[in-house]
Amino acid sequence: MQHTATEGYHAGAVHHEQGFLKTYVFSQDHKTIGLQYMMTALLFLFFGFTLMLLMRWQLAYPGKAIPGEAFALTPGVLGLAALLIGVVSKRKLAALVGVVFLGIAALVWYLVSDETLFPEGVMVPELYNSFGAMHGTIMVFLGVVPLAVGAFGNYVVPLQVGAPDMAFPKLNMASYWSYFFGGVVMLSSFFLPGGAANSGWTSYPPLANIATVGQTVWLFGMVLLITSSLLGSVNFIVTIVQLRANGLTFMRLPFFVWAQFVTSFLLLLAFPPLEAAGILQLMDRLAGTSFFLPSGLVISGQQLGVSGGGSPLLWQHLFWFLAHPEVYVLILPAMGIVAEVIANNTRKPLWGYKSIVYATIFLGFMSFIVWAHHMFMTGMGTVISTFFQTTTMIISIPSVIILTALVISLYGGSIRFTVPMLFALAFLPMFGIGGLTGLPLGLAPTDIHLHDTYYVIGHFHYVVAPGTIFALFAGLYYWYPKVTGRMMSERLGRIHFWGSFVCMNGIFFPMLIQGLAGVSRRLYDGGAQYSHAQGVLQWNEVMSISAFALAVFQVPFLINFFWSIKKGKKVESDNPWDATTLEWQTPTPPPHGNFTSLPEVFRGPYEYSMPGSSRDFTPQNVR
Amino acid sequence: MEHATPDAIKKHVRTYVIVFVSLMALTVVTVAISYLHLDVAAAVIVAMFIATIKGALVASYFMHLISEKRLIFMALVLTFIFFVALMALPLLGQHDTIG
Amino acid sequence: MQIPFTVAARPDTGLHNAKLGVWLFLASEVMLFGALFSSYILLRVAAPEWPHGSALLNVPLATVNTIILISSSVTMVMSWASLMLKDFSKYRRYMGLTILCGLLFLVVKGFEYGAKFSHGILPSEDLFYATYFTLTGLHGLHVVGGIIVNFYFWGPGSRMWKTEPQRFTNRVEVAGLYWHFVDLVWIFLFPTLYLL
Amino acid sequence: MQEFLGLPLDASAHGPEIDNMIGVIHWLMFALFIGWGIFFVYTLVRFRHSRQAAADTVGVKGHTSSYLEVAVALFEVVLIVGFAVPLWAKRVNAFPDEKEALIVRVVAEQFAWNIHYPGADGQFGRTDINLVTSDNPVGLDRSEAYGKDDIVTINQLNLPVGKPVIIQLSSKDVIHSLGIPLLRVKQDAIPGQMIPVWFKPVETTDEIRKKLTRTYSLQGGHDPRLSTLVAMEDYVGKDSTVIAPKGSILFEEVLSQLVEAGYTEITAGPDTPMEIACSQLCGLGHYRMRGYVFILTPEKYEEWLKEEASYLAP
Ligand code: HEA
Ligand code: HEA
Ligand code: CUA
Ligand SMILES: [Cu+2]
Repeated sequence: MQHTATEGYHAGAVHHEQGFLKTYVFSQDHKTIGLQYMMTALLFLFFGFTLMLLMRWQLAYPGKAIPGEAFALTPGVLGLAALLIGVVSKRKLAALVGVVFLGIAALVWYLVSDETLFPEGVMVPELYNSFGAMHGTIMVFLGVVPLAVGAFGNYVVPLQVGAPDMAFPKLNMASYWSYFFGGVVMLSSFFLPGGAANSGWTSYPPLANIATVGQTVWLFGMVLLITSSLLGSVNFIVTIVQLRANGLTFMRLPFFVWAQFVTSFLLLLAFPPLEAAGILQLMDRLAGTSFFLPSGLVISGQQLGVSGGGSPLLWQHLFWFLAHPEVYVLILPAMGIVAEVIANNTRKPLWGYKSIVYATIFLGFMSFIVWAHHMFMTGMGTVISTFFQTTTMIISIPSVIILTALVISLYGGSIRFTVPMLFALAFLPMFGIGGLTGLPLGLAPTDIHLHDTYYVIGHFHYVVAPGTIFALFAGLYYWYPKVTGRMMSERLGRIHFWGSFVCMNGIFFPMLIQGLAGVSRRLYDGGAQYSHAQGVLQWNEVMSISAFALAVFQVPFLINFFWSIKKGKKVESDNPWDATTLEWQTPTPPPHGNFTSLPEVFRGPYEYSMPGSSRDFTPQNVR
Repeated sequence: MEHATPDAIKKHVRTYVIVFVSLMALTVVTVAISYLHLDVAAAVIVAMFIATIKGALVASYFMHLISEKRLIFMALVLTFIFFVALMALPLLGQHDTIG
Repeated sequence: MQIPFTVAARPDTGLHNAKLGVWLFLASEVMLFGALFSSYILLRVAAPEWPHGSALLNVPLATVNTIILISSSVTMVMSWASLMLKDFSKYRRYMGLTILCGLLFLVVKGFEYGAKFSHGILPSEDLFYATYFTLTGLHGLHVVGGIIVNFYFWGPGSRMWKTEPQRFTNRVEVAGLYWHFVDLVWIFLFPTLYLL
Repeated sequence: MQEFLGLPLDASAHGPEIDNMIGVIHWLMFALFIGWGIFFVYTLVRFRHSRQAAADTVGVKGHTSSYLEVAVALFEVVLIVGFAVPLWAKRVNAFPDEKEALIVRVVAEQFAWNIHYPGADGQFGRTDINLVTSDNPVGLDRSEAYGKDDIVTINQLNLPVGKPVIIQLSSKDVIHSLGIPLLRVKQDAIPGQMIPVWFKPVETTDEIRKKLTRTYSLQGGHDPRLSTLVAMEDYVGKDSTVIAPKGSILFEEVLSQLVEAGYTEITAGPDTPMEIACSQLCGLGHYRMRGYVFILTPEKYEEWLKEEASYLAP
């Protein structure tokens, strides 16, 4: 590139001391916003997990009173500890998290001790459904996406492209607060009469149309979350296209940036149809229209007095038009993180960088035209089902290419088994299981047996939990020293990793077994009544115990996370992992404006162990 | 707009006026045709054809799409493809059902 | 450090940030209205019968509204052209006209809605009215949003003209892109709802 | 070939094809996973830092991986062309002749399956939602000739073995899904639509129950599964009273009596081996929206029909 990208910069605008509100709350600095996203998303992940733990009790021991004290006390004690530590040693973050944990404990206690929700300590089916819907919603829209895109994307992308900030800092702030309020709205629905939304995260009408008021609030919450994502995605695309440092061509972008780039397009173009669907469902619920209600409905013996004529399947089309691309939104940033960590810890370039990039673009494109593989059982004829089966099989190819390239990248490396690397490595086979189990689901005849069974639950949890969540953990451990200037403890990290690895498989592998046996998902009693489920029922307890153990293994992580902020081993340089990408070529932590001098890029993202180089890594900005 | 000499802008303004007049004319035409009560298929085709022309005029001249950068074009083409998929596939699905 | 390319175009893309940003935003808007159009078509195709819009809705009023909105598009683009010609007072006049047209559009729309409501016709009446109210309502909200933005650039926001004229012109161009898009949506809504 | 997957027993004519396909795909999945897995583990061991101090940046050369990817793609083509499309076409196009088949309507509602048989005349009576009451869940017009002899049951789908069945599926309220794992059947029941599904049962319930009969230990606490099972023979107490006659459900008290009587194990089979499991979230009772399918011999089926007909007011 001949022209200079620097002409737009105005050198050294003065950095003012700003007040607390401006610095921590209404900050427009992408790094602060990234951290806000991170903390909020982690807390939501924790909350979504807590909901699932309550459900897992019911699944393993249907009809047995829940030890509510234990469920409320655990986050309570953790929260109190964090609060005390925070107050005593003046750590604002720990204190804040302590307060939120106490809040979660209070909410759990509020729910568990409510006689109408837990008569004699056993949750009622409505509550189970509501927890299930909220677990899905929270995990996807309030946990993983904000963490993967909002947090890592925000913090890392501008650094990796050598930009002083995101292209639109104010929009960035608006995006975070829109997300935050979306989350608050969602949470508030737990206190409504009838509780939170209870029609699944998919909110299929007519069920969702006739559901309690929590569903309306869910829709409003979704509109806020969608707004947040749209603002964010515009910002990311513009940042990546416009603010790349001089010399940083598209084919020199770190793969993580590519992943975020494609992800942003998915969010940008797939979310609006869900927003449209949300508006229509809101109209149905509030204005009495019948977009999704056919004529002649009789609900509990009463004719529903609406004009009718609508189509329940319309919602499904619009929902999955978003929700399928959304699952790639869950996975692409994770793949991006894994690629960064693998290149760094094998000390060699990624194998087949270009094919990975092209595969990702292709994957993004295809993800818009596979959605109806979630709807094979709605009565599809041969033409339409053939179309969607074919596109579904096609879309698995780029995934195979990406995974293959990542696995082959290991070959010939000098592999350092650091904690981030462990998580990144585990991602590969775990995503492999999750992805491969997508194949029988993607073919309509086999989906007959597997649709809406625990096989589906197993399939996607393998991709999102030991897949994406692990990748996110890898990212946390990997970029932690950049943010704090200190390393996280290796020992605690290893406990966290191995414990989580075993437990994750303990939770999700049996789901595949149950699913093959034909056990339906979303069953309040885990299938206890069904005769075909009897042979695999014993797994319920195994899965639940694994889930509880998984929770226990997050404690070393929590300790590690907070302890290391002030007590972790100090990094010796700005680039503790000897990495090549630009985010490591800034001061630690990066100041407002990121770079002390404008970076210029001369080489590709992963020039590790280059022959003729004295060190085993050559940063991108080295001439 | 890069070649934004005053003269070029004045030329633009003339174009705007022409486009404006055409839009008005097309509006009148489309309303007039609707009073002919053509059968549904023909009416849809005519109305959408005129609307597309009008839309193209607005996008090309008022929104300067005609001289816009390639990047924006590509983004819009992508959007258009997905838009068509979103239109066509559910319809096909509704048409191609069991039984 | 300041964000690059807020004013000048980046050489290799030829765009400044806001321009790319607003086009991307419009792309998402295309998908939003596209989804609603798609829903409309799906529902209409499946319906055993569907009323002819002109039989139920006030076509002359809507035609007037179409003309108003198209005119506002012209005044909008003229206001930008005036800025390009460095004629600020002309800009104010054209922008003011644009806002007025927008308001007029809403007033007419209000009469249209009022006539329906006074006959007790609400969105829940049937699918036709449901789509009519939802689509025009959402479009109306977009008009409201556009008016607010335009009003800002007409009034308080126009101070920027004195300090950073190029940046201000860019902003007006970007606001214009949005406004034309709102017009464009109406160009499709009008025949779909009223004439077919 | 697919036994290890633990699929439920299969009692329909088309089932084995689906099972086969599930088997084939899983073998492919295993092959891929194990292939990659071996390579993966090998690289981790071989190229660990302590063994390989400096990276060899060239890494893998050649096109093996591309061939592999092409092979996967080809396999997927085979899956689609060879299995998926023809099988699906058979499911949704190749409906049996309506004259040969038994046609039954199933109307789902929160949380029950209403089964509507056309009766002796083979014609369904008119239904109307205005007639829906708690006694008339499908809103059948009994006053009309076709409707007079129609039979309506709740949650009980009786079918003759060996005859193709077409189910016309619909729903009164929300979306449900008619899932019958043992018949490899699943179809969403969508309000406002009537969607046909077809299959041919090839085994009777009695045969299936026999196949699923196992011996269960009565020691060390009762297996909770036993509450869904029936005794497969008469169990007689010390005083020669029958504690658990053949076919009776093994309730908690019965089990205790058996243990008292000195039994240490019992052979039992599922009471209702073939069930309809609602497979789409439909509200708070979704988990208990269970129906029973009984596959009878043709004679028994006719008998049952006659019996049901005799309950109808003349
Ligand atoms: C991140 C999320 C994610 C990802 C990446 C995927 C990936 C895929 N998914 Fe999944 N899916 C979900 C999340 C995801 N899915 C969710 C959330 C649902 C359920 C929603 C609901 O109903 O609630 C779902 C449901 C779902 C269904 C609907 C099932 C049903 O309801 O009946 C289908 C059907 O086609 C499907 C298919 C696929 C396919 C073919 C892929 C493919 O892209 C996968 C391709 C990948 C591979 C083929 C792996 C290749 C890798 C190797 C071979 C390497 C092995 C490596 C080592 C051993 C080191 N998915
Ligand atoms: C991204 C998505 C995501 C993720 C990550 C998870 C994670 C988990 N899920 Fe979830 N799940 C869904 C999305 C997800 N799920 C969806 C969409 C559904 C369908 C809902 C529906 O039916 O509508 C579902 C349904 C679902 C079911 C089926 C319920 C049913 O059908 O009735 C089950 C059952 O066990 C389950 C279990 C779990 C478990 C045990 C985890 C565990 O892996 C959780 C692990 C969590 C962590 C490891 C969190 C770690 C975080 C911290 C420790 C916080 C630290 C905090 C600070 C530092 C401040 N899930
Ligand atoms: Cu009916 Cu679930
Ligand atoms: Cu999908």
